[in-house]
Amino acid sequence: MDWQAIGLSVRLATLVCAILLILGLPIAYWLTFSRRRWTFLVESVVALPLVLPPTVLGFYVLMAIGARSPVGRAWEHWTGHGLAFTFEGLVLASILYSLPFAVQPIAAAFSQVDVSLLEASALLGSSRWRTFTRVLAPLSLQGIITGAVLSFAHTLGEFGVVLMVGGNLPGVTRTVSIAIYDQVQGFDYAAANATALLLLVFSFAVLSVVYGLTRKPWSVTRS
Amino acid sequence: MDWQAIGLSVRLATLVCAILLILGLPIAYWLTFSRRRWTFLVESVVALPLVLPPTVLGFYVLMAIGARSPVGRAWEHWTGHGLAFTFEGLVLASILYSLPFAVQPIAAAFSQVDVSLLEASALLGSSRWRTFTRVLAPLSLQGIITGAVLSFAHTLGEFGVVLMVGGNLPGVTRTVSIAIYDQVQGFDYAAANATALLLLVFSFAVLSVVYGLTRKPWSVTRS
Amino acid sequence: MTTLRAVIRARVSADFLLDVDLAVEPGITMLFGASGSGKTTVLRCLAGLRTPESGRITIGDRVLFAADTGVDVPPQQRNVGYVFQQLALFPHLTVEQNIHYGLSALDQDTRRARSREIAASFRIEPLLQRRPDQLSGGERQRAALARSLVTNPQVLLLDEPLSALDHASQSRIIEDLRNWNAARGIPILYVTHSHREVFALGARVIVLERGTVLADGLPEHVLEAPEQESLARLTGHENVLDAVVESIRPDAATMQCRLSRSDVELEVPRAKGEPGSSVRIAIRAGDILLATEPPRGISARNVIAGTIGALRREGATVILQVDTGVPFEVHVTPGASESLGLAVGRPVWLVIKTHSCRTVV
Amino acid sequence: MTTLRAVIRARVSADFLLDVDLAVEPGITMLFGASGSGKTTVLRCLAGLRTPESGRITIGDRVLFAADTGVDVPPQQRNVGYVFQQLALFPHLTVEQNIHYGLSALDQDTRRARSREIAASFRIEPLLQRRPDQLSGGERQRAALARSLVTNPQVLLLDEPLSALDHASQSRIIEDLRNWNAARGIPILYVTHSHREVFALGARVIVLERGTVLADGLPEHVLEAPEQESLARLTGHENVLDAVVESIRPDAATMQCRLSRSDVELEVPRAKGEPGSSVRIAIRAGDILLATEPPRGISARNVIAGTIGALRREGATVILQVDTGVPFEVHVTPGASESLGLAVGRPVWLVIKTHSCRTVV
Amino acid sequence: GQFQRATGRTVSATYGSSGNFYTQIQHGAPFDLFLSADIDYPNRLITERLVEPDSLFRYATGRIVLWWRKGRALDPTRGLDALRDPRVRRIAIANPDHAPYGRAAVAALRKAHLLEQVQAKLVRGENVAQAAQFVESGNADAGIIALSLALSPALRTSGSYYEIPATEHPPIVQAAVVVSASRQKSAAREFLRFLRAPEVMSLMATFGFVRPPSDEAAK
Ligand SMILES: Nc1ncnc2c1ncn2[C@@H]1O[C@H](COP(=O)(O)OP(=O)(O)OP(=O)(O)O)[C@@H](O)[C@H]1O
Ligand SMILES: Nc1ncnc2c1ncn2[C@@H]1O[C@H](COP(=O)(O)OP(=O)(O)OP(=O)(O)O)[C@@H](O)[C@H]1O
Ligand SMILES: [Mg+2]
Ligand SMILES: [Mg+2]
Repeated sequence: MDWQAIGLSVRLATLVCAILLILGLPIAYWLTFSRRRWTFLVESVVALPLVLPPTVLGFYVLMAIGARSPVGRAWEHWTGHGLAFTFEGLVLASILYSLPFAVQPIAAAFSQVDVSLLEASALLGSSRWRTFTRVLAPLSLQGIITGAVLSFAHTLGEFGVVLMVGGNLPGVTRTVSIAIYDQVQGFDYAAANATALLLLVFSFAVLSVVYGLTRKPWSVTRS
Repeated sequence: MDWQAIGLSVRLATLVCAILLILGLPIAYWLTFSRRRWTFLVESVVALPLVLPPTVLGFYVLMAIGARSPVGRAWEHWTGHGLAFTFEGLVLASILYSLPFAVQPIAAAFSQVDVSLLEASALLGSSRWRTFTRVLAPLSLQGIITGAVLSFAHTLGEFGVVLMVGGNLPGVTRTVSIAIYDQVQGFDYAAANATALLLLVFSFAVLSVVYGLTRKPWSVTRS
Repeated sequence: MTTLRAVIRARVSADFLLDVDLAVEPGITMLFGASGSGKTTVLRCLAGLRTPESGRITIGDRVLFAADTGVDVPPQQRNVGYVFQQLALFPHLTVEQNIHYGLSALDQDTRRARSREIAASFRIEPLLQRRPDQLSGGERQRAALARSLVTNPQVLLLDEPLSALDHASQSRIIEDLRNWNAARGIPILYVTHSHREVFALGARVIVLERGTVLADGLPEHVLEAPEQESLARLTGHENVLDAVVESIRPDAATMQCRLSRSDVELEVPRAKGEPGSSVRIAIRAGDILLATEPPRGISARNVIAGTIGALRREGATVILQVDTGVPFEVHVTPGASESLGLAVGRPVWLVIKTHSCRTVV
Repeated sequence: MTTLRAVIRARVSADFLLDVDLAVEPGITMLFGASGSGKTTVLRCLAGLRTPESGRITIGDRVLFAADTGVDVPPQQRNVGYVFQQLALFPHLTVEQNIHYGLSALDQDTRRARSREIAASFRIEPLLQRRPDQLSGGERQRAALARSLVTNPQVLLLDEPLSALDHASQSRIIEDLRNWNAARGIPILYVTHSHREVFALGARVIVLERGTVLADGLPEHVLEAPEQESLARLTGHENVLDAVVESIRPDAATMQCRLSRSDVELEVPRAKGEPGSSVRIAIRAGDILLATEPPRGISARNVIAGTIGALRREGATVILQVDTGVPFEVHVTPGASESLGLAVGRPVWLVIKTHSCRTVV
Repeated sequence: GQFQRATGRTVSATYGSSGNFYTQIQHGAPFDLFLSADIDYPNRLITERLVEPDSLFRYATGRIVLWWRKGRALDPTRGLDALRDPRVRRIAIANPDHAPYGRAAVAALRKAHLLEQVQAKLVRGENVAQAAQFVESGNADAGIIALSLALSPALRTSGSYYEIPATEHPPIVQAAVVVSASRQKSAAREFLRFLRAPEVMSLMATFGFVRPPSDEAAK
């Protein structure tokens, strides 16, 4: 059992999920409440990383962060090492790839919240920020959970992008999905099955807790 | 430009997206309205395919539907040919893999709909089916669109599962994502860029039309 | 006849149990009660939106719910029209589509004709193409009413359907509703907390208090001759006075009472209670006649002298506080007030007919 | 003083333009008007939820909105309390959390003390731990009111805040509201369609019709002496009669009019109009006195003989249709009706004071 | 193209990792001919009776090279020792767990007594093409890749290479075999015969594949 890889994957997925929520919530907010006419174009752009095969997306990311690109050079200048084959690079690529999974369900949930509740909050003196944290977000909880779960699970299972940008370094970028892949490729099916099973059980436990705790408590049907 | 692959991918994504909506809507309905206590466990199971690396998922699917499996043999018995390495097999695998993308945003949207509207519909004599099509679904439109977009885009870009179950047969299972991958692997960057760009432009166009047409029309903020 | 019968027990919360036995006959029955008395809960049980713990609901011979046999007809098959207190108009449909919603079985033309007709009678014709968020509160209420009525239900449940409307619109719609039902004769259960509506609409009234039926009958009987103090207050018997029975006159079916902490005497209709026992007497402020000089030659037995302690105007009513040893509230019309020259400090005489006094418990 | 001043023009739809000029002084001002007259729209503009096309809104010296200088203070900084017609309670918070919501600046103890106090006065203390979907309609209304009042706003906007409450609860809350503001003296704009509430609460009333201010002043002046027929009807002047001016008596400041299609004459206060011109005269049904024999020795100039054509009871009022050549509606108390022995077919005399007649246009 | 001209038949090729094809053939993939980058896979398939044992044909032996982008200051004369240069911080190889070129690369490094020293610098691509991409995109400073890739039009111009002698690593024998489930076995065999033709073999050499030992090729 490759515990190191599992630990790394969980760390990566948790971090990416957290960052995606931090990024995704404001983006979804903007997509939902912006009055600009071209908002829907941005909405489409957000979904685009999805349509590329992960390895190809990874390839483009690799080009973009490589030593030949301005981004790569700037990063190297500041940190002293490249972005590729590092945990940071993996985080960056995963964020890019999973962004739509976070943004879209959250934006959909936001758009279903009754505007008059947001108005009521403002009239009780709440800043936009407080209205967001105390009214909009709790009322969109199911959508936010969906966004978080999809991006967490997707990052756990992500393979193509990680493979391309990570370089399969044990303890640094060798995630559990790559480990299982290697085990399958190396005909070590027993190990692969065991790792996959562990991953499934772990994910199932996490998801069950999340879903079990967040069943919308205020919509208890009356009967 | 590999038009055949593009056509195949679009066909696959459209079909999978359609089937996922047909499957996802009732599953989401059940998840939202079932009064059983263990519903949240099912919700967790639905999300599980996500956490496996696609190629590994593909590997298991191959085991399950390949020539050596009972499913594969039964299918062969009925249709005269195997399920793996066919378009049908691809569709099946893609559905399995993208199911959570369809189900979860839809379920989240359903749970945000005001129960009294569903009650009002029933009291006006509507069957559950009519309440579903005329009230619940329209009011959850943003979530359904999100589910459709995510599953469409994800199927377009899907690579690992397709590679494993499809076997990269031109015209049958060689999707555009695999084509681009091959082009990149073959260092044919010009072709890869061209195909990727075409895919992006096409997806962008489709998504823009979808989002542009479905901006929730009845929540026009009063200004 | 298609009477709606309901015997239901439903536990809403630890401290609220609905336990009622109702018969709603064809025509309009008012369901009257204070806020939180369980009116909406009754309607939800009848409509099938809440399953009672026990009991039985029938319309004529048709069983809608029976706890013992396990029958529980789902809402969509009950053929019950329901206007929600919170309206529940479909936000994604126009007013016209909302009205059409319950008419899916009809063809397009009939549907259109029916909806135009009902929209006209509720004066929402110009709003047919609007969505609910483009309507005012009262307009929404009219749209919701139209949506329910147009389906020709077998029973109609209305939860404060006119509370957001001005009196003129209310009167018009009440008239419409009465005409509408004249041709149909279905049982209509109409929730309200307004006396005005009880008297304007109801052939019968059921009074709820804390989940139980407090009284049931003709509005003039129930609201005019309340048998409980709470009901007396609820029905506008502004004066509820403690008294002691002095003597009983069996021949006239009356008894003589003295109000506590005063020497004011009142003749009231005979009720339970022996001489010496305590009773409470309820009198509507509007049933008390006022005179500015001691009245002579009138049939009323009770004439009480007092002084105007306070005077204020509310709507079409002048409200007087008259001190007679015990404080009385008296209502007169502004016209009467003016012509009698009423003012604070003026001595007045209250004339109270024996049968305006109710003995309550 | 912190008067709320608003001059606003806002186009709501192609056929509805709000165009008002209001001054709301400290104390309670009623905003009165039929359904769809623009009451809610006025409140939304004042609260900053709708931006008017032009105009200016100020509280004392503080400019909230000025189209010319581009000032537009966002709702969260206006310090305006607002009770929505649809309440808008937060569904995911308990009643207590809803009430605390606007008190985030205070410490926990003060917050709790304030919310307990207000909950007690609105009698929702036992409901503090419930969520809004566990409340009845009237309980929700009280919770919403408590949520707004507890924040001590600079201005209070109430959109039909008591429409779901029974009269007893209404009266109590009205009393509470008056006391609450006695200590604060902020401008309160209170939307209603009920006369009752106008008189019970309002020091001043503003009447809206189709987006414009129809009248503005003391309730007794505005609603009692309406200058427009529509307002007369809206304020319960049940009798609006066509007439022709016969003669003018400048010394008494009255004029003599003959009702159209009859020979009934009325003396009314002098108004615009020369002999021979048409006028309309509005009279409240409650201002007409009724006698069962020809009254003698009274000051009233107008005594009209007629016959009772119809008689029905509505709440605390008996409504009579009296035929005098033209039909009159007359309201009397049940007590009076009984003691006079009123019945259909009985000859009666209507006594109408000159100053009960309003000339309207 | 040449085969079509010679026989009038068309070949449709499917590229991918040998390991994946192995798994797919196990599960009934409709391939006719399997050209593996590693003889290990065809041998396993033979044991599993999924391919025609008599058709096994070693068509080439792969060679590996140390490859770097032009402009990197790597000294080509030092051979693998150039990797000792501290400026070389990332070295790309194919994954030695399952990619034959990766195994060869590790073997070569071990033989040069470099493995321990560079272990921390190794980044692994899923296959050798990906390893090449790591270098090509500038994210790795050098890589050990197939000679055939170094000679390919895309990389030939952008990089330089040092050919690692065939003696420094176990041979990467590339073998072809006809799949038993194939419906066109004769055509497949015909294509195998075509591959054996001397002119084809020499053409392969120009692509960086070395002719395998002839005795085994005859098998
Ligand atoms: N889900 C619930 N949980 C606990 N108590 C509830 C719930 N729903 C309603 N109640 C309580 O049940 C009682 C009856 O409620 P109901 O809505 O029937 O009152 P109502 O007569 O319609 O009042 P109103 O005139 O204010 O609408 C109220 O005291 C209310 O607080
Ligand atoms: N979004 C909209 N589009 C078009 N017309 C609208 C819109 N919102 C409101 N109106 C119209 O504006 C008018 C004023 O509405 P408003 O809500 O201010 O009325 P109101 O006086 O509050 O009535 P009510 O007592 O029924 O609540 C109404 O005629 C209404 O139909
Ligand atoms: Mg209710
Ligand atoms: Mg309104």
